[in-house]
Amino acid sequence: MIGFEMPEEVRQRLEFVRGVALTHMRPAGRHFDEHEHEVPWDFVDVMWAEVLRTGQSFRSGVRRAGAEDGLGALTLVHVVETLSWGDAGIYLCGPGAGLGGAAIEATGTLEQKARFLDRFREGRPKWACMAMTEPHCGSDTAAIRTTARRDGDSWVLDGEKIFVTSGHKALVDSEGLMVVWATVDPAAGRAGMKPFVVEAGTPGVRVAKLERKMGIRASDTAAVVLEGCRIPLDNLLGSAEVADPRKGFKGAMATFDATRPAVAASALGIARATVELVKELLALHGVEVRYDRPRSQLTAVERDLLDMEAQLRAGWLLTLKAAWMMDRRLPNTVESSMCKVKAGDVVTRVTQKGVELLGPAGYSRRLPLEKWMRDAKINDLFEGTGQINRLVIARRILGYGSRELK
Amino acid sequence: MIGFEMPEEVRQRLEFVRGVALTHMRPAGRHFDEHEHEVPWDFVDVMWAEVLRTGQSFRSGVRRAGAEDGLGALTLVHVVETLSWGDAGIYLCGPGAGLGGAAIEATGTLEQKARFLDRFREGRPKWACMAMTEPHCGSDTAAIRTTARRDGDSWVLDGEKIFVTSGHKALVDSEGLMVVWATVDPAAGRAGMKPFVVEAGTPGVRVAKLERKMGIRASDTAAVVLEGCRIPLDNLLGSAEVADPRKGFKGAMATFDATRPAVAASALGIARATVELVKELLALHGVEVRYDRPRSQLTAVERDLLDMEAQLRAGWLLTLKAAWMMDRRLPNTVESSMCKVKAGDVVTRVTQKGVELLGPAGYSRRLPLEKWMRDAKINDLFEGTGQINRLVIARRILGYGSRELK
Amino acid sequence: PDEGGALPEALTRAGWELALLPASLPEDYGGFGERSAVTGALFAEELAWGDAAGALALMAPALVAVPLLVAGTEGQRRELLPAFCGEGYVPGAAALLEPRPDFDPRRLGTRARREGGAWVLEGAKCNVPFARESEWVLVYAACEGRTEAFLVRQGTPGLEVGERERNMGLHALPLYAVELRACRVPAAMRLGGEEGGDVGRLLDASRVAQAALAVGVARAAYEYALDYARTRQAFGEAIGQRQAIAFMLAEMATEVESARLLAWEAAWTIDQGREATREACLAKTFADEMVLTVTDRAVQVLGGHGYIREHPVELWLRNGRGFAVLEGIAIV
Amino acid sequence: PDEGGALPEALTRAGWELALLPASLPEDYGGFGERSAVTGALFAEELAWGDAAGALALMAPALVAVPLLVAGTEGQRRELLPAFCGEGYVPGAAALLEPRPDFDPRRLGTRARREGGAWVLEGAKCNVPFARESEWVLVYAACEGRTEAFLVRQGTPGLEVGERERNMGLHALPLYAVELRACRVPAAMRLGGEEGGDVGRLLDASRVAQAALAVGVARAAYEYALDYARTRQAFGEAIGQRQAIAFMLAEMATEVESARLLAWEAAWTIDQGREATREACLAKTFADEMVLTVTDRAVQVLGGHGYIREHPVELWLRNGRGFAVLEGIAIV
Repeated sequence: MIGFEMPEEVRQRLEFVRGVALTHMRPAGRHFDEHEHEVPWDFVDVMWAEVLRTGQSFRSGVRRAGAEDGLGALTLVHVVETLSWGDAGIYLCGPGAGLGGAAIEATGTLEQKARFLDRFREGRPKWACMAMTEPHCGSDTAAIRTTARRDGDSWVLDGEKIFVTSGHKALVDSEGLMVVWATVDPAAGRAGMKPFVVEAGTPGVRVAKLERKMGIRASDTAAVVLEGCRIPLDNLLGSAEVADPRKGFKGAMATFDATRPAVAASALGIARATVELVKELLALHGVEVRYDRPRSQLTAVERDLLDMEAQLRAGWLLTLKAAWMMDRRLPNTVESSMCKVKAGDVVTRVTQKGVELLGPAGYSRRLPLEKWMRDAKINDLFEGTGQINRLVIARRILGYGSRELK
Repeated sequence: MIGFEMPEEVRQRLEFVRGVALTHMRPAGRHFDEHEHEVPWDFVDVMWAEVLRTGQSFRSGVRRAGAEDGLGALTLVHVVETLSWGDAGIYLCGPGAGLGGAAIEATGTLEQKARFLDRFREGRPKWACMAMTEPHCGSDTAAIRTTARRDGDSWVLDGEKIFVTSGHKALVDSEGLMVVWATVDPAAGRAGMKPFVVEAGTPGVRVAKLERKMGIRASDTAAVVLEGCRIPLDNLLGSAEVADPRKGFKGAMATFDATRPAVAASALGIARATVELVKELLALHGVEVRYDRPRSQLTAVERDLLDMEAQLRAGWLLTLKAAWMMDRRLPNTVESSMCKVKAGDVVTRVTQKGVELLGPAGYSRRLPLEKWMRDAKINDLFEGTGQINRLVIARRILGYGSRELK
Repeated sequence: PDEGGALPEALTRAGWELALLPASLPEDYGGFGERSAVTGALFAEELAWGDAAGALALMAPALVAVPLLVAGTEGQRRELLPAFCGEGYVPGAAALLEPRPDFDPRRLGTRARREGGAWVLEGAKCNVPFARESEWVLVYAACEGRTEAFLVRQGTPGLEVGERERNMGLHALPLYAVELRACRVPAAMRLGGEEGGDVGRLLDASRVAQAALAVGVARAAYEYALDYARTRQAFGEAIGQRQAIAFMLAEMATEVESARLLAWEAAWTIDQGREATREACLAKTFADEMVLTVTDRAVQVLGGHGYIREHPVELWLRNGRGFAVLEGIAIV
Repeated sequence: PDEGGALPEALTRAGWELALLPASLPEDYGGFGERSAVTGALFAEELAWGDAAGALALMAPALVAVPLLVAGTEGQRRELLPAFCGEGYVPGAAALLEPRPDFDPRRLGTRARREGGAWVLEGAKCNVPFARESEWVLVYAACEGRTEAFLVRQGTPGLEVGERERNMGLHALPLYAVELRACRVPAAMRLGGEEGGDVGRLLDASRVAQAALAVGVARAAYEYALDYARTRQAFGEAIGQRQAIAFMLAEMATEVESARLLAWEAAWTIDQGREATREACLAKTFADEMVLTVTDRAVQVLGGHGYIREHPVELWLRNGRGFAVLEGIAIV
C-alpha cells in the first residue's frame, strides 16, 4: 500500500534531533565556518550523551536488531536530514561509528564488530572514519596503491590516503579508529582490495594535512599517511583470501549503497533549510507562492520558488523510497544512486538559486544562505560524484557491467 | 575589428529572400505539412528562376569566385535563416546543388564540377542529394556497407541508403543527381569510403520509400536502393586509391564543416519565427518584455521570453562567427559544431516553450507554433546529432582523436 | 490511432471491462467500491503508458462522475451516477479550458449569472473531451466570485459544440471547441446545488490525474529508448555503451521515478481528505517539465530514427507537450 | 588575495600602467583616446580571467569617470576627469545597489529631494566598491520620477560609509555599506547638471561590463577544468576521455563563447551610439546564468579536488555567483 505518513517512532526520535539542530547547530554554524577545523564540542557532547543513553549510534543504524527494526534506514535519513537542516558541517562532526562503522557492520565478523564497535557505546566521544581515496585516484577506487603486507602476526600498511572525513577526530581527537582500504595483492586489482582497521594511537599512522575547503568547514577532511603501520592480523575485516574476485570491493559497494541515502538526506536538509529561509525572507517583501494559480500567471520569483520546492520534494521522496527498500532488505542500488544524484543536483540548484533570490543579502555572510551554497556543493562530489552515480544507475538499468559501460 | 553590422550586399540579397518567404512560404506551410511529400512547385519555380537569373545556387555558395567572395558563407546563413523563418520544410525543397553539390565542390575535380554542376544553372529545376546513412548505421558513417565494385569501365554500386534528403526530387522529380558514399574496400574502413555520383535515370537505382516524419513534411526523406547500379569510372569524386587512410572521410567531414552553419541557420530561422510570433500574440494580452527591469521583477512569462531571446541571439552570433571564419578560410570545425549544437538546443527549447506559452492555441494546428516545434526537432538530429557534434567539439578542444575519445 | 484520428471501439469496450469507474463509486450510486485517487493515479499511469489518447478516453466518464461524487448533492449523485455504472462505456465531458494563453481556472472568462430559477452561462471553451458524445457536459464558470461547475445536458439550447480541435498530438481523442451562448441551466443543476461545490478540490484532482498520465507517457518513452539503446549498434557497440546515451537514460529513469512519487504523494494527500493544492501543484509542475524532457530525450536517443513516425517516440513527444497546455481533461 | 581579503598594491599599480582609463578619455580631459565599450569588454574579460576582484579594482576608476564622460556636463568633466589621468591609480566609487531582494535600479529606494541650492540624499546602499578609498562617490538615487546620479565628495556630512561587506566571494575587493542621511550635495553636483544625466545608458554599460567580467571568470574555470581533464588519470585513462566529462567541457566552451559574443555585440551597440538596453539585458541575462553553470561544472570536473581551496575553481564559483546579485560595480 502506498503511504506517506511518517511513522510515530520516527516522529518521536526527530523531536530530540530537531531540538539539537535548533539549539546546538543553527546558532553555531557561522562560528565553525569561520574557524575551520575547530571541533564543535558542544554539539559533540550532546550527541554523545544521546548515544550513551540509547546505546546506539545516531548514524549507523543500518542493520539494527530489536524493536525499531524495519525503520532503521527510514529513521536514519530523517535524522540526518534534520541535523543537516541544522548545519551540515557540524552534522558531519557527529561522534560515533559513522562510515567506518558501517564498513565494519557490512564486512566484519561478529567478534570484530564487538571488538571495534563496543567503544562507541561508552566513555568519551569517539569517531570512526573510512580511508579509501588516494591522491592519484578519485572515483577510481580499484586503483588504490596502499599496500598491506603480511609480516608474521601482523599486517604492515604503507600508503597515503586523502579525503578522510573526520580522520583527525578519529585518530587524534579521540580513541577511535579508521577503516583503511588497502591491497594485499597489487596484481589482483579489485579482488586484492581489503578493509583493515587501524586504531587511534597505532604507531606509523599520522594525519599529514587537514584540507581547507569551500564549505562544511567544521568537518575535518584529513590526509593520512601510513608508514610501516603495523596492525594485528585479525584487524583485517572478513577474509584475507583473494578468492572471490569482487567480494572485497563488493563490501565497499555495500557500504556505499547503505550510506548514499544518508548523504542524499544530508543534502536535502540543506536544501530544505534554504527553501524555508528564502520563503520566510521573501514573504517580508510580499512574495508568496500561489500554488493554485497556473504557471503562466506566476511571477518569475514565484516560479523559481515553486521549482525549488518541487525539486526538493522529488529528491526527498526518492530518498525515502531508497530507505524504505533498505529497511525491507530489498536491493536498492539503483534507488540509492538515484536519490544521491537527484539530491546532489537539487541542493546545488536550490542553494545557488537561494543566494540569487535574496540578492545582496543572499551573497552576504550575514545570512547563512551563502554558507549553505558552499556546504551544499560537497554533496555532488563525495561518496561518488554525480557522474559516478549516474554510471551506477546506467549500468543497472542497461544491464551492463563495468566492461560494457566505462 | 569587432563589428556586427550586416554587409550591404547581404542586406540586398535578403530583400528578395524575405519576399519569397512571406509570399511563397508562410502561406503555404500548413498545406504542405498536411500533404506530406507534395512538392511545393510554386516555391521551387520562384527559387529556380532566381538561380537561373543569378547563375548560382542560393544554397551552395560556399566557395564562390568573383565579387561576392568573402561573403559566401555569411550570405548563405542569412539566406537559409530567412527561408527557414518562412518555412523550414519548404526551404528544404529548394532546388539546386545543395548538399550533394557541396560534396562535389569539396571533393571533385574541376572537370567533375563542370560536368555535374553545370546542370544546376540551366533548364528545369533540379536537385542534388547526398546518400550517406544506412539502415544499420546512424552516426557511425565509417560502418557503411554499400559497395562500389570496379567492373571494366564502370563502378557497380550495391547497397541501401536511408535519410536521403530530397532523394525523390533528385532522382525522380528532376534530372538531378545523388552523391553516394560507398566503400571500394570493406576491409579498409574509413579509408575505403569514397563519394560517387549517380545521375537521375541511371538503371539500378530506385527510391524505395519516403519516410513519414514528425515535421518538415514538405521535404522528402528517401530510402534509396542501389542494385547493380552501374556508373562511369570517373563518377568517383577525387581519387580511387585507398592511400591516405582518412582522405575520403575527410572529404565528407569537410562537407559537414561547410554545411553545419547552414543547418544551424535553418534551425534559428524557425526559432526566430517562433519568438516573433509568440511575442506578437502575447502582446495582444498585454505581455511585453521589460528589458530594463531586473530579473527579480519580471513575470515568469517575461523571463521565459527573455531567455528565449538570449538563447536565440547566442545561437545566431555563434553561427555568424562560424560563417565569418569560413569566408576567411579559417579552420572552423569547432565553431561549426558549436553553432550546430547550440542552434539545435535553442530551437528545440524555444519552439517547445513557444507552444506552452500560447496555451491551447500553441498546441492547436490553427497556429503554426506546433508545426514549428515539430519542424525544429530535426535540427538536433540530422547532419550529426547534438551528441555527435559535442563529440566533435570535445575532441578538438581536448586534442583527442577518435581513439582517445569514443 | 494517432494517424487515423479515431479511437478503436474495442479499446473503450475492453477498457470499460476493467471497471475503473464503478470500482470507485459506492454501492449507493451503482458502483461497488470507493474513490481512491492513488488507485486512479496508478491506473492513469498504466493506461497512458499504453496510449495517452486512449487513457484519456477511458478516464473520461470520471470527468462527470468524480465531481458529482466529490461535490455533488446527494440528489445529483443518485440521479446521475448510476448511468456511469452500466454495462457499457459512457463518456463524460468537462469544459474547463478556455482559448487564452492566460487561462486561469480560478479566474474563468466563462460566466454564470442567475436569472430566476436558472443559471445562464456565457463564454467560450476549448479542448472539451467528448463534448459531442457525452450526455452531460460539466461546464466550469465564474460565478459569484469563484469557480463553480454546472451540469449541462446535451442538446440544451446555447450549448454549442463546435468543430473538433486539431492539435499537435492526442489526435485520437475527440476534443471540441464549445461555445455557451445564453445557455440556461436549471438552478438545481449547479454542482453542489444551492451551496455550490468545492471546485478547488476538483482542480487539484485534475492536476494529479494529468501528472500521473504524464508519468505513463514518459515511462513508455524511457523504456522504448532504453531498449533501443541496448540493441542499436554503432561504432562497434551498442549505443547504450556510450556515456552520453547511458547518462541520458539514467537521468530519464530518475526523473520518471521522481514524478511518479510526487504524483502518488499528491494522490495520497487527496485520499487522506486533506487540502492537496500544494502537493498537486508540485506534482504537475514537475511532471509537465519531466514529460517534455524525457520524451524529447527519447527522440534524441533514437537519433534520426526518432523523427520517423514508424517509431512511437515522436508521438509521445507531441502528446507529452500537451500536458502543460491542456487542463481539466482528466481527473482521479 | 581571496583568503587575505586584500589586494596587493603591486596589482593596482601594474594594472594602472596599462592605462586602461586614460586611453578611453579624450585629450581635453587629460587622456589620450576615446571611450570604447568593446575595448572595455575585452579588457574586462582578460582581467577577470586573471582575478575578478582584481579586475573590479582596476576598473573602479571608470565607475566615476565613464558616467562623467557619458552624462556629465562639460564643466563636470573638465573639473573631475583629469584626476583620473594622473600617474597613479585613483579609485572611483559608485553607489547603486541597495540591500533589498527586489532592488530595481530604475526604482531606487534612495531618494534625492531639492532643498534650495542643494540635493538632499536619503537612503541605504550596499556593496559600494571603494566607498572609503575614493575621493568621489557617485550616488544613484530616485529623483523627480527617474534615476539620477550625484557626485558626492568623501567627507560630505551624511555620507556614512559603514563596515566592509563580507560576502561569499570577491573578498579582496573593498565593498562597503553606505548610508545617506540628509546628505546635502550642491545642485551643480548632479550628474548632467540641471538637466540631469541619461542614467539608462550607464546602467546598460554596467550590465555589459559585468557580462564581460563573467565571461572572463568562466573562461578561466573552463580552461582550468580542460587542463585538469587532460592530465588527471582514472580507470586507466585521462578523465577527459570519458564522454560525461568531455561533453561537459564541450558545452562549457560553447556557453563561454556564446556569452562572449553577446557581450561584444552589446558593447558594440553602445559604441554605435545606439540604444543598447535590450542587448545589454540579453548579454547579462545569459552571462549571469552561464558563469554559474560553467564554474559549477568546473568544480564538478575536478570532483572532490574542486572543493579544496588549493585549486581555484571553488573561488571562481563563489565569485561567479556574485554577478547575478551585484549590480553597478563595474562599467565600460
